[in-house]
Amino acid sequence: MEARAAVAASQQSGYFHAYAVVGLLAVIGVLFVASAFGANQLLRPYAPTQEKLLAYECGVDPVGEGWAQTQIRYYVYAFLYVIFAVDAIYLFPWATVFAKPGYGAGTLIEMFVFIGFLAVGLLYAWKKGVLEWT
Amino acid sequence: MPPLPSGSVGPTGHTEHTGHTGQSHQRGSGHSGRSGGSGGFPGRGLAKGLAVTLRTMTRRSVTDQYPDAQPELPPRSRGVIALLEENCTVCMLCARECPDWCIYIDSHKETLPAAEPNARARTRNVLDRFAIDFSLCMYCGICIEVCPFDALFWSPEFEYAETDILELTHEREKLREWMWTVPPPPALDPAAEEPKEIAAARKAADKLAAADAAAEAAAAAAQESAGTTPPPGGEEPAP
Amino acid sequence: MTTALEALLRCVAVLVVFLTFPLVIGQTEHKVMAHMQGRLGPMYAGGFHGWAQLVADGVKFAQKEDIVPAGADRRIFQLAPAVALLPYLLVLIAIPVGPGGFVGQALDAGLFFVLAVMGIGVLGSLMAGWASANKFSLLGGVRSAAQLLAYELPMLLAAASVAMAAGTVSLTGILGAFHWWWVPWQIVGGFVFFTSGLAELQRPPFDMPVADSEIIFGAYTEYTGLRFALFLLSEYAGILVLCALTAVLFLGGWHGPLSADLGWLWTLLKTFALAFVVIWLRVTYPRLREDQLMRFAWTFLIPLALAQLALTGIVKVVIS
Amino acid sequence: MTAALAASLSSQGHSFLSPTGVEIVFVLVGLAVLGAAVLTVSTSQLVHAALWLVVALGGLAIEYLLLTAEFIAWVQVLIYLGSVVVLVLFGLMLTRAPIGRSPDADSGNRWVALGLAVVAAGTLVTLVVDAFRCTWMDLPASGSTSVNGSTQANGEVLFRYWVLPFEALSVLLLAALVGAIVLSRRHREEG
Repeated sequence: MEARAAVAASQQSGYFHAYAVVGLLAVIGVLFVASAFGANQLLRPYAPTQEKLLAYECGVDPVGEGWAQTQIRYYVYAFLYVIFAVDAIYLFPWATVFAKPGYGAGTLIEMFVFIGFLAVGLLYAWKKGVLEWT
Repeated sequence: MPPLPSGSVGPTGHTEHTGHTGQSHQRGSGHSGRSGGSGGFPGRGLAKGLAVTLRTMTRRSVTDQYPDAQPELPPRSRGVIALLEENCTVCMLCARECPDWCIYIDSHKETLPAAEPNARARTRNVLDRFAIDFSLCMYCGICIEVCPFDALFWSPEFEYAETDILELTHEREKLREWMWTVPPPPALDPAAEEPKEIAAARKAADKLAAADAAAEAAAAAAQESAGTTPPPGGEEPAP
Repeated sequence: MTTALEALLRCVAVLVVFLTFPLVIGQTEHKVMAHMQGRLGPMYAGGFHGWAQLVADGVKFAQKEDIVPAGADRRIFQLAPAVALLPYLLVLIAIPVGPGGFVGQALDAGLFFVLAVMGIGVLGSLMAGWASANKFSLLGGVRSAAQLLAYELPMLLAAASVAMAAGTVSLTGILGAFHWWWVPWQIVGGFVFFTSGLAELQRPPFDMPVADSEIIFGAYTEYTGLRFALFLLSEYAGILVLCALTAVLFLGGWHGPLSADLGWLWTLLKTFALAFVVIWLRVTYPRLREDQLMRFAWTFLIPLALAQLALTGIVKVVIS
Repeated sequence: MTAALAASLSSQGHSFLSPTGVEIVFVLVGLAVLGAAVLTVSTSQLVHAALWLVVALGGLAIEYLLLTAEFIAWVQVLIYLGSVVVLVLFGLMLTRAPIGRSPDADSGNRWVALGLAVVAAGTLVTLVVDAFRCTWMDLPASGSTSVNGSTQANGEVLFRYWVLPFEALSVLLLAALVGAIVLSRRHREEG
């Protein structure tokens, strides 16, 4: 309990203090990376040759341009993910309140209905063969 | 396909896939892999894989600490090829059989004056250059196998790395030097049959000895002249 | 002023942890992987069992020429390693180590913060893959994006399950509400979380994006020197973050037998035990194929995570 | 700095005349977001545009944070940075986004677009300013850990007062899911 009190005391300024520290860490991180690159610039040799600057393709000179056709089915997965992620986000505010007094089983069922709809969507996708690769 | 062996492998012998398990034949009827199988639980193969790596970790590693400790090489290790120049007749068999064409031989013919007045003058091949390019050699050992005169040998020496690839072409002096590192041929098994060469040599030596003995005996008998009986020739081998 | 100074100290401490612990994990990987394969691993650098191997590597990396391919998009190519690395540094600050404020900075939305920021890292791979002007890099970048998309969801769901159990999204709050029986209760969620975390980090057996036998080194093919080293560092920092998070969320973090003062030790122990598992899995399993990877996420992990959610919800309502 | 910031927070009054640290940061980040947004639409390199969008969206997340909308801020990062941007980059890669300028990226009617954008922005700003003209929302008092925009506060409001829209949302998401699948399947049959 003492510890808890100490935490509360140290976090007196609460919210903004917390994120200010996170911001400070971000600044420190950026500084670290920048200074690492700077030091690296002083240490490293610089002797570019034309061959060195070629794209590496297992020792063979690159053919064509640096662009490869990729599977369009990745795109479907991306759609699926965005939709489900939006869904999953709602779980978090729900998770913090559903077991509190005044919510209880009703809220649980609400969420089950919500998830049920999306599970139907997933089943549909499965059935339609979207989740199959070929 | 699951990453681990599965399918129609029979129940017996399945444990062999896990390599040096050392465990006795537990009933390995379940095929590994995510599908599980009869008798196994799903993911049994995955668990087995984990067990193998974990068990290997607790064992002593087999690494030879090479530069610090010399490796114990098995007999007949293929390190480098040595040349016993004296035995070479420049028959070129080795150079011709080499799949990599990495043996270079130069020679010239020399005419020896006839030893006897009636005989023909003989020609002899003299070796000028014998070199093996170890940057090409693939250590197949065919040259050693085909040499009819035992001029090439395996030596277990392997530390002849160079900074220049040209240095890997060993000339005949160097190849001759490797001869000193060739180990003696391994001893035969106690009950083994005598090698043909030794049998033949012994036979020849015995014959010679017998002939000498016979000649001596004959000489002795001739000295002691006719009256006495010749010594019994029982020890003499049958011709 | 003292508050500011303390905050600065905490940040520096986080940075130090960020720069050293991944090295420890990397060296452990060298050694564990070697012994699991019957080898010894590095033995020379530093004298005793090659403990300084990664330090030596770092020195070497810092001295190497930094090559930017002629066809590359220079700025983005150079920025990518920083984008891949910094999210893990930020995440590290919110992970509680011990009770009583032994944490970089406790955040109210800690769990949420951690999940959101970790997802940014993949932008680094994507930027690297696109900016390298190399077919293999681009393939690797696209693969890592696809992998993020597939595995972020089960990770979110599994994390939500813990949030449900604790009734809060603060990481310290979750640990405060922890009971030992959460471990068996949330074990499925823990499995899902850890596995999808592995996939997001592109660790074997989920290392399709860097499959060296197929696409050279994926998005990092063209990188040399320090920038390459930063990508590697981000991978090992990712292992650290993932293992620490899994330990906090599913294994009770600082909770353990013996006195509460040793809480930080428990967190570290659990984290490194999980890091060992990460290495162990790498040594044991071969790489999954891309379609297996997708199928595994969508038809196995997500249903499993949903089942865990249902279980958590029902149990929670029943006991409350 | 943080101490000063915190101190100024606790003695905060409702006035624009004595700007607090938070407000200053808010304005600065806002300018950065604006700059990134302008670059997003004005650059002629497709992937650069997407990356500037990342900066703009990330800046927005910081703005949310400064408004103590913690939950929304991290949703912004998770959904927009984590997935929509990946989606955008995906799209660009699949449509052959080259390195360097793509001259055909300009649609030709940029003035019309600019006009539309100004009108839309004007409408929004007017609306917001008019709606909340004199409404002051207390940012969290010092010492309290619960924030207006925290996850829990969101949950309470959502599941107490807005359950029906929430359920309707699931139907909407399902519709989007089915739509995406149908579209993608037709696409594949054609290709």
